[in-house]
Amino acid sequence: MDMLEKIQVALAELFPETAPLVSQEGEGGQEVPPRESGALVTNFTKYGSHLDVLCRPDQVVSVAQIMDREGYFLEAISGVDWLDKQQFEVLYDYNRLGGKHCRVMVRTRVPRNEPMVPTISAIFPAADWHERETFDFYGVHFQGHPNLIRILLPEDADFHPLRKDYMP
Amino acid sequence: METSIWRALFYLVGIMAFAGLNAAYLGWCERKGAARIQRRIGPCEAGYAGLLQPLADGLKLLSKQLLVPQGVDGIIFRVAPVLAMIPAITSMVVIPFSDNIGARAMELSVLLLFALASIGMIAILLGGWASGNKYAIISAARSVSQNLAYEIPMLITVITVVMISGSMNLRDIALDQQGGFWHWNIFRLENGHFLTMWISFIIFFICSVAETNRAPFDMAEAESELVAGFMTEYGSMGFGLFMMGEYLNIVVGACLTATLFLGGWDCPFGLTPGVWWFLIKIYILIFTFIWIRWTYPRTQIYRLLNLSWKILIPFSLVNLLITAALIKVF
Amino acid sequence: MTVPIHLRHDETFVLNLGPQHPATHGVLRVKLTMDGEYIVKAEPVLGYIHRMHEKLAEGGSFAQFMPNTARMDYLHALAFNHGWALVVEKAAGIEVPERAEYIRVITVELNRIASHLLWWAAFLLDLGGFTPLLYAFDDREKIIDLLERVTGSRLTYCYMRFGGVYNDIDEEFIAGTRDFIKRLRGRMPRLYHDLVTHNIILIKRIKDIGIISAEQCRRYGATGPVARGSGINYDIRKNEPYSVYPEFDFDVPVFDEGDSMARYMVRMHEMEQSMRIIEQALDKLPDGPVMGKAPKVLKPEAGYYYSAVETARGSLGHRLVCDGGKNPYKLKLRSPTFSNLSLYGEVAEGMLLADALAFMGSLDLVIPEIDR
Amino acid sequence: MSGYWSDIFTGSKSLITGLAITAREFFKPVVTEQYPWEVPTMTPLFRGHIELIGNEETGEPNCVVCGMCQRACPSVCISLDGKKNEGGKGKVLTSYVLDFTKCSLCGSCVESCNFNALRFSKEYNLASFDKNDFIMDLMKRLEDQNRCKH
Repeated sequence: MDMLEKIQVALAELFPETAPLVSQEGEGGQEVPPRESGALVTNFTKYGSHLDVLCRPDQVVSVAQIMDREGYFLEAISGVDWLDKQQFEVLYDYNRLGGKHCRVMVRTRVPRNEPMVPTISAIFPAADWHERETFDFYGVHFQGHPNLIRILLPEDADFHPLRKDYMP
Repeated sequence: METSIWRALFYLVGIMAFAGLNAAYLGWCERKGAARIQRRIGPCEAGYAGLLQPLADGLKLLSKQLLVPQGVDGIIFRVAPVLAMIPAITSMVVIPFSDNIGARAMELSVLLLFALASIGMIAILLGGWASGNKYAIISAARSVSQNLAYEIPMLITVITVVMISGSMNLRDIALDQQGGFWHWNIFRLENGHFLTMWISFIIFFICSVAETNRAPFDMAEAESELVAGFMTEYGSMGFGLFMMGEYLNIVVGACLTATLFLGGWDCPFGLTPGVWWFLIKIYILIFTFIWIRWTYPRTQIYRLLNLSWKILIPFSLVNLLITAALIKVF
Repeated sequence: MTVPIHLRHDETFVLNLGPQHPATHGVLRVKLTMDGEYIVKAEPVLGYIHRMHEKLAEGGSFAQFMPNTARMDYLHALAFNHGWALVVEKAAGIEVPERAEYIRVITVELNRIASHLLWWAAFLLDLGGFTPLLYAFDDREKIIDLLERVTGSRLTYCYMRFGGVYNDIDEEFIAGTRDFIKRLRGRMPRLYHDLVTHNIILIKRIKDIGIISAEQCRRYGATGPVARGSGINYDIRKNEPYSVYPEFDFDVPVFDEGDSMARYMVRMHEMEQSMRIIEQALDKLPDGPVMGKAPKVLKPEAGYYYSAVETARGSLGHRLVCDGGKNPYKLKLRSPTFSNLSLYGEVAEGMLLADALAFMGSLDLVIPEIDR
Repeated sequence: MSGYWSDIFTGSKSLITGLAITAREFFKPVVTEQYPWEVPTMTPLFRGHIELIGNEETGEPNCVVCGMCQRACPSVCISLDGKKNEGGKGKVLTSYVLDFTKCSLCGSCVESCNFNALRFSKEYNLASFDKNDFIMDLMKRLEDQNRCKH
């Protein structure tokens, strides 16, 4: 699994404080202890991704740059509404296009009342539409996005349907 | 040739009937032919084998309102379909169906046919322009460039034929080819014309497919690109007239091909020449039109112009030169 | 009656391609800024058939979402079934009996051939060839009859279950599938390749049209035949094998040109590879149950799950977030054509209208899957 | 220049091949089914809308009004009602209404039924001008079927 090590080394420059990377193996797949940021190796056969990176919103662009440098592509961006923690989580799924596969999930959490994440559409044009979709469904603002308008919902919709407190 | 009012009336009614029947029933033939090629049955409910289908379609089109959308140029919009139909019917006047059937045998009948064909093109241009629809305008522009590009090789091949026959009168050209298929322009043994004339025939046939806006050259009404091209805004009989005009153009194209290259009403073996041979020839050609349409995908506009400018025009010019040389040498 | 004529060289106009247009095969709208017949800017506008499947998933149990999966990509519905079954089985730790895995592969691959046949038909229709459509439908009808036999429906299948499949296949299905493969192999060279692939009009029409570079594929996240037509050897069935795909011997067709012809050839070859997979699966088909033990009410542990399958159009990902409840907490569908279409604007720039439509056809768009 | 000539020759050849293929297809028999005149038979697993299964002897519905189908349905199209069985135990069905306008034919209801009370019908001619035709009273349907049997 050299692909995994390579990306871990590349990401280490962003997360120096969590230098010894913890492995989740043997923990029985339980929810990991709360952490601020850092990369975590996950069991691929169980969770479907090799690396789980939790970062601060301002690190999203740096992570994307590293991913771009390492030749990854962006599969999808999705949002999760953690209503009990009053947080939105934005998930970025990266993967290798061809060759040995290595799936990296990058997560970042933003407060629910002020959801602001910098855009990565300048690095991955694929993010353009996915960010628009996340904005559409959750109302997460991607700062610096060139064209942050609704994509799937009608232009005049005034709601964000995937928020947990949205009732049609 | 003696002219009388009865003769004029006879031909007027005859040509109208021939044109009308063809316009209606070629639609049926097209649908049946396409269905057979695609291993379907095609129209089968209206009358025996769907033979009343054209009647039903015609009634439906007639009973619909002629809708003139807002913002169109009303007069031109209404005139264009008529303009598409008239030249096609008028062209029939000079076509010699047989030795003694033919309304008018003019000296310059070939020229007249080409002049009328240009009016048909103008109808498309006007229809597209007057519609005020973007798709229609794109289609009209395409149609004009296509027709211009294909009239050149077509005319050059016709000049080749005219040189051989020494006349621009269709009747004279047909008379010149009587007496068996070795006299026809396409296989003409005399002076060794068969060496080049079959190429001219193919060029002419391709051009007539392109001139009539038929697939694979149906750039003007490319339904997957331009919705319905210049006909997008037309409904009811306006659409019907365009369709009939299209089919009549096919008939005229087939008649012209049969007369110029296939000996007109001549029998291949020099026996019993007559109008039936002419009809057999044109319907074989028309079937080929249908057959081609349901076999190939559509070309692209610049491929089509490439084909004309890079292949058809050089070939027809070379053919012209060789024919001239052959006539001079022998 | 005067029509004003503006004599400006930079004059462009906006052409709305769709949402009702014969070439978009659904309700896609592309806002084209045109200069004559040349496209200055192409901007796809989505959402005309958006149904918010992700919210529907949150509203019901895991099993209740299964019928919805087939409504997204109605052409390769079984792959969407499969993807959803896989991610939930992964999350809930459900074992699938081997026979069920084989049946899944057989039906998914049959469905893949049907999808490619329909793409071929629709692509030729975009290019103005109507007859091939009927020939492809003739073959596709045979597949649909076979699938109807085992799944009970003809288009929007709901066949997979967590822990197996809904129904066992019978001898008649196996014999029918073998017959079908024989028949398609017999028809392929003549009705598909001689009539269409080698046709000079088609070659001139789609060769060197809509060239996508490998780098563009990566930046836009294009997968499936689009990526494989650009020289990227990426097929989830090979790269991160799921189900019983590792047990079969098949190739991943890759073409380097990146044009519409390359994508066309990838799909034509994929049909042959799918037939190979089906043949091997039928030969090796084990006996046993088709439904494993699965609890009636699923309660997967909290966590983030991801699973990908290869559909006819590319990599379909399910990002499932569970909070330990009976319903999915969050489901994100990473649909392949959503990403594949996003590069349309960049590539279509400067193309002629007819070429842009040929290029759009070669992307194999299924609009309900883009809009979800 | 060589490309020019080879395009002309291979191109013409491919065009003629195409014509030959469609000409051959022209003379082959049709493959389509003429629908209203030829009626297809449905396969045993075909999923039409659901219907109730009656008891072999009495013709009464097998349903015990457990409500599993109602709960399994993703689109809430089943509404059923029952009353206490007088003289026996359990419940008897009094009404079973399927709102077919919402149904997606997934079959969750049939699968969830543990009492062999539901099955798919083989009906596929389901077109109507009236939306109310698709609010189906399955009890009435079962009674009609019973009447036909006798």
